[in-house]
Amino acid sequence: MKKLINDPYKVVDEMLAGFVKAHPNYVRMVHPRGLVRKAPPKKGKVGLMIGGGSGHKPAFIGYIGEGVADGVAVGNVFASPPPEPALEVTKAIDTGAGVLYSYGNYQGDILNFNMAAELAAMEGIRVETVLVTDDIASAPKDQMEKRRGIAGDFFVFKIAGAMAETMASLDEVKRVAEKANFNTRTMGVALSGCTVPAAGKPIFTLGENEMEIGLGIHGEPGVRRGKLETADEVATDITERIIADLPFQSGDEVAVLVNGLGATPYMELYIVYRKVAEILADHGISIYRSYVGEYVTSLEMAGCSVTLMRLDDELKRLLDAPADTPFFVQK
Amino acid sequence: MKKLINDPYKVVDEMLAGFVKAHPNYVRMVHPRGLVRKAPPKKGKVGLMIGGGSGHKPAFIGYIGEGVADGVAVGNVFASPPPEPALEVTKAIDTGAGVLYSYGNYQGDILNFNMAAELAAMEGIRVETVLVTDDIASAPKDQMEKRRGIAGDFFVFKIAGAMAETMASLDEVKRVAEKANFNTRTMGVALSGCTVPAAGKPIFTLGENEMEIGLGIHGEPGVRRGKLETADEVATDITERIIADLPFQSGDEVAVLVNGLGATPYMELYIVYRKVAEILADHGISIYRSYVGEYVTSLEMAGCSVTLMRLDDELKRLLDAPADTPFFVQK
Amino acid sequence: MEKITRDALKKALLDITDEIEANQDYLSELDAAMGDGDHGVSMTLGWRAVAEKIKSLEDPTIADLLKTTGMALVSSVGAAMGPLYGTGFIRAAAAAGDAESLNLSQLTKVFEAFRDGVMQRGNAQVGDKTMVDTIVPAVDALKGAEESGSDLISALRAFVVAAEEGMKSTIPLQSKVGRSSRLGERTIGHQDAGATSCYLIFKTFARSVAGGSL
Amino acid sequence: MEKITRDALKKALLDITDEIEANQDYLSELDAAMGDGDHGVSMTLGWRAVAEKIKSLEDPTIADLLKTTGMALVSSVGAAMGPLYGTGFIRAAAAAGDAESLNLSQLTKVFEAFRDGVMQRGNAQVGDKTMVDTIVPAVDALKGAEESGSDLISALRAFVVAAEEGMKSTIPLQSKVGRSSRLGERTIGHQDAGATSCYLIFKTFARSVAGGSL
Ligand SMILES: Nc1ncnc2c1ncn2[C@@H]1O[C@H](COP(=O)(O)OP(=O)(O)O)[C@@H](O)[C@H]1O
Ligand SMILES: Nc1ncnc2c1ncn2[C@@H]1O[C@H](COP(=O)(O)OP(=O)(O)O)[C@@H](O)[C@H]1O
Ligand SMILES: [Mg+2]
Ligand SMILES: [Mg+2]
Ligand SMILES: [Mg+2]
Ligand SMILES: [Mg+2]
Repeated sequence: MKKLINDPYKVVDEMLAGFVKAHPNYVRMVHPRGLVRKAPPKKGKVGLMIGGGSGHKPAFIGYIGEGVADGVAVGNVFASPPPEPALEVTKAIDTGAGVLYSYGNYQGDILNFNMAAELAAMEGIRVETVLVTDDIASAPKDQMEKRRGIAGDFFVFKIAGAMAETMASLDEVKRVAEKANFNTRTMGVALSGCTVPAAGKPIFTLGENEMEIGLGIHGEPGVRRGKLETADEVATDITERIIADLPFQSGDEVAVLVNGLGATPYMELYIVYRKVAEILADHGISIYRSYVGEYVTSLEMAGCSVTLMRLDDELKRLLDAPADTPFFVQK
Repeated sequence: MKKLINDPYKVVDEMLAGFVKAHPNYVRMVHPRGLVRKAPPKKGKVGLMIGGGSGHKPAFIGYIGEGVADGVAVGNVFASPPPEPALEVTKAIDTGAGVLYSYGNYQGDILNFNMAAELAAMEGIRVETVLVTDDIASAPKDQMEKRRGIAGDFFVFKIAGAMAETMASLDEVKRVAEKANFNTRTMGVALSGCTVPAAGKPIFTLGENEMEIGLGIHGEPGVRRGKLETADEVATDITERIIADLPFQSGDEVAVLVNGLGATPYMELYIVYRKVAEILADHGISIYRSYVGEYVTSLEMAGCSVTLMRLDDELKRLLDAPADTPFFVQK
Repeated sequence: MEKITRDALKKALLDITDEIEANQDYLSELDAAMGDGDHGVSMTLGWRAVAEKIKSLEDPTIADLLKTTGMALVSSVGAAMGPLYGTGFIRAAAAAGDAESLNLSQLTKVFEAFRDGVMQRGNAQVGDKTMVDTIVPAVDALKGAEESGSDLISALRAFVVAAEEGMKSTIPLQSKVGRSSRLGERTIGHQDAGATSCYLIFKTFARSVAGGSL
Repeated sequence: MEKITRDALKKALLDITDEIEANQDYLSELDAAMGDGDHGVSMTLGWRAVAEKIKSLEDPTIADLLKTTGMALVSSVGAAMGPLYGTGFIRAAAAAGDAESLNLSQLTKVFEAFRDGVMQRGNAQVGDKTMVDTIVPAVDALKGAEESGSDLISALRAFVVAAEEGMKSTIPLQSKVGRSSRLGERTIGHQDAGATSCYLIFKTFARSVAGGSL
């Protein structure tokens, strides 16, 4: 394991210390594992708390700021945070309008965030939850509630954060987050594994000519292993599956996210994007807005995912809304 | 070699096709290897052309837009572009006020961009050049003109671009770019090599406990190979060398850039940043603004560099100026 | 030996910490085969917190020890393990009440409460390929031994044997809950990480309280 | 054989393309040892462009062939190689003037112009560990052969021998210019990539124009 770290058990704390020092205008700490926006919340604004394990940078702390999240509860690498930081963040960002929790659909996160929500309720704070379930590879469509949240996190958080900024009610913020999630579908491939620092060994290793298909963002293996394909083959395979899943149809307008998992050069992401755009054009689906880069990563894993979100006028408006966070600024 | 590509000889063209499709509001093509801002240049504004080989995303095409570059000439992977695309970009971004070329100090780039500048002069366009020479590992201080340009590119381009936006003259834009370059120092380490797609083999490979120290951004080996150190040791070593080089002094204000080379997780970059900030504090040097992330990469190389730019009031103002490019947005 | 004293419990909890730490890599490797490879890390972090908290307690009761363990796990681990094991120990503490020590019947109640806590929190059933596959047969064995009037040592012996069988029973199963459930058939043939950590906890507890006699 | 015809030159340029392509990996490996590992890629791309352009010329003169080669290299390769080799060939074209074929004396002038073009463009001297270390002794040998009245074939033979020696002379040198110069002493012991590609070009040129007789 080659990493620029000190004590593998301290990576998260040292990262947070660096992060808070690097972005003092964006964030402040309310718990050793809980960050919120620097500016105190506007009275009456719904708070958006996101979070989960570490190792997904820029998710989740990179998205704290105007137009996206109000606070983040931070776990160990690939491990949900405990209830306590989530509770402290909830208290810090609630202004009386309630707090929306949004995070990927993982057992550990659900168990811990639900405990936090119960504790928050005991303090009189209303909490609602929207789980992100965009990964079409992780369960069949008739079991959507079992699907994992992966890169689609970004779209759901962006939409929910933009809605909260309009001073909409908690029910309204929850409604658009659910709408965004319902319309968002992702699938990914990995070309290499990654290593949890304290574990010290790669979670899986792949042969020179292999790839994992349908993987999550915790370095876990995918749903199947296949032979390494060209960028066009990979893009075609996953984009066609995504289109068929919702299904997206001719005339639909979509947002596209080609997300790098950590070690894949942007050059490759654009080569994939090029093919995705071609396929969408063939289907008569038009691209409203595109994002290419690293939005939700899995440490130093190589690979990428493709995400489509079907848009209506409301989602377009919310997607276009400005944002100003350490890792995502949109004018 | 595991890459998400199709034909290794077509990676740059396919990447550009994807890039232009993904960011239609930012860029347009004026040559198969030349991109300029979408919006036509303001009459009388100095044009800023940057460029060099591919494989450094977000550099260089990711920086086309308001507040940074007007155009980019794009080479093959790690190879300077030929004169022709540079000439076409120059013609497209000149409004009569002249064009500043700024790029890293590499033989190939100099040869090709100088040919383009001569051709531009024959068409009556005034071109000035500022080479970026921030890599302190690449030559001793008394041979500064031999130093390579690496992550410091970002600061120099940002400053020059912001100045051009104020409608300053070519001489003035050149002056601040030179000032930025003079005050910018960088050093990096690599934990793994990278592979030029058409070459198909890593440029170098490292043992489990080795790192390359003082490396460039073309996957070339560093100035020496050493044993893998902790993040704190690496940060201390390179930051102290950088401080001693200018030298930066107590009371100085600096901008900090901790730049990932491609495969290093952001988590590690923040762990390094944390130590850099500590060392600067020990020296009485204060941090005015920080950037942590991938700004100038070397394909899928693992490792990072630290850059400091000493600031005065003019540089602070220019650094703070807004920017809106596909990869770098600042409000 | 007929009762488990506070001191014995305290020692057992510290022994568990050592056992988990010694098996950290093994647990992470099991998790890597079908999860995210961090189970050993999560467990180590959690039990280090347990040991630290427990050492700082002054004259703790049985319930104090169990509750402190549960709280330490809930508040330091996160992941799936924090709430699952944490809830188990917190419920176990409640079941212990103000007992000064635990005889076989009390111990059985404590473990039943532990089991119910884990199962209510996680909603997993026997056969889902989780720690529940270790817990349920082990607690059943304890209960069976108690009902058939066996002594504490024999009961603990049956408990450990059943826990081990339960752990191994996860190998041929396909995961139904948690992170690994998304891997479907790829999970068949791998022993579950949580079932294994739970076996290590149960085994170490039994051996520690039984002294040399197990 | 006393003269090099247009057809022989055209064939030689196409043979060089094949030779470069065949040695692509070797050239990239040499470059990887102290540069960025792309020299084989740049040269292959450049010479593929040369071959394509040259094949499309109708009835080209010697100068057309050389100039087309130079322009193709300048406009397709980029890197250091495009301007260096490109300028060399463009100057060579100018020196060829309207010659219908090249005798030894004309060939020498053409190669001197090539050498001067490369050296003026790149400012490297013998001993800097570049292609110049191949070019200068090779052209000197050609000139020497011409002055001593040898025939074209013997002159080409001396030319190739000197080019090979020049190429090998780069091994013990420390790089002074270009990308590799930043590696300082680490460059000692490695044969320079550009010196090698230049040797391959010269050797293939000589063998091709000489037919079986070299
Ligand atoms: N619902 C559940 N009930 C009981 N145990 C569970 C449940 N879900 C997961 N587990 C256990 O959790 C273990 C994984 O724990 P760990 O790796 O620490 O958490 P994470 O999955 O968050 O990385 C699995 O091996 C399984 O035994
Ligand atoms: N100034 C120069 N004059 C002549 N040849 C040079 C000069 N600088 C570099 N070279 C040659 O260029 C070669 C490297 O070429 P290449 O790898 O294609 O370009 P780059 O360095 O841009 O990657 C070196 O091996 C050397 O022979
Ligand atoms: Mg985990
Ligand atoms: Mg190169
Ligand atoms: Mg796990
Ligand atoms: Mg090279």
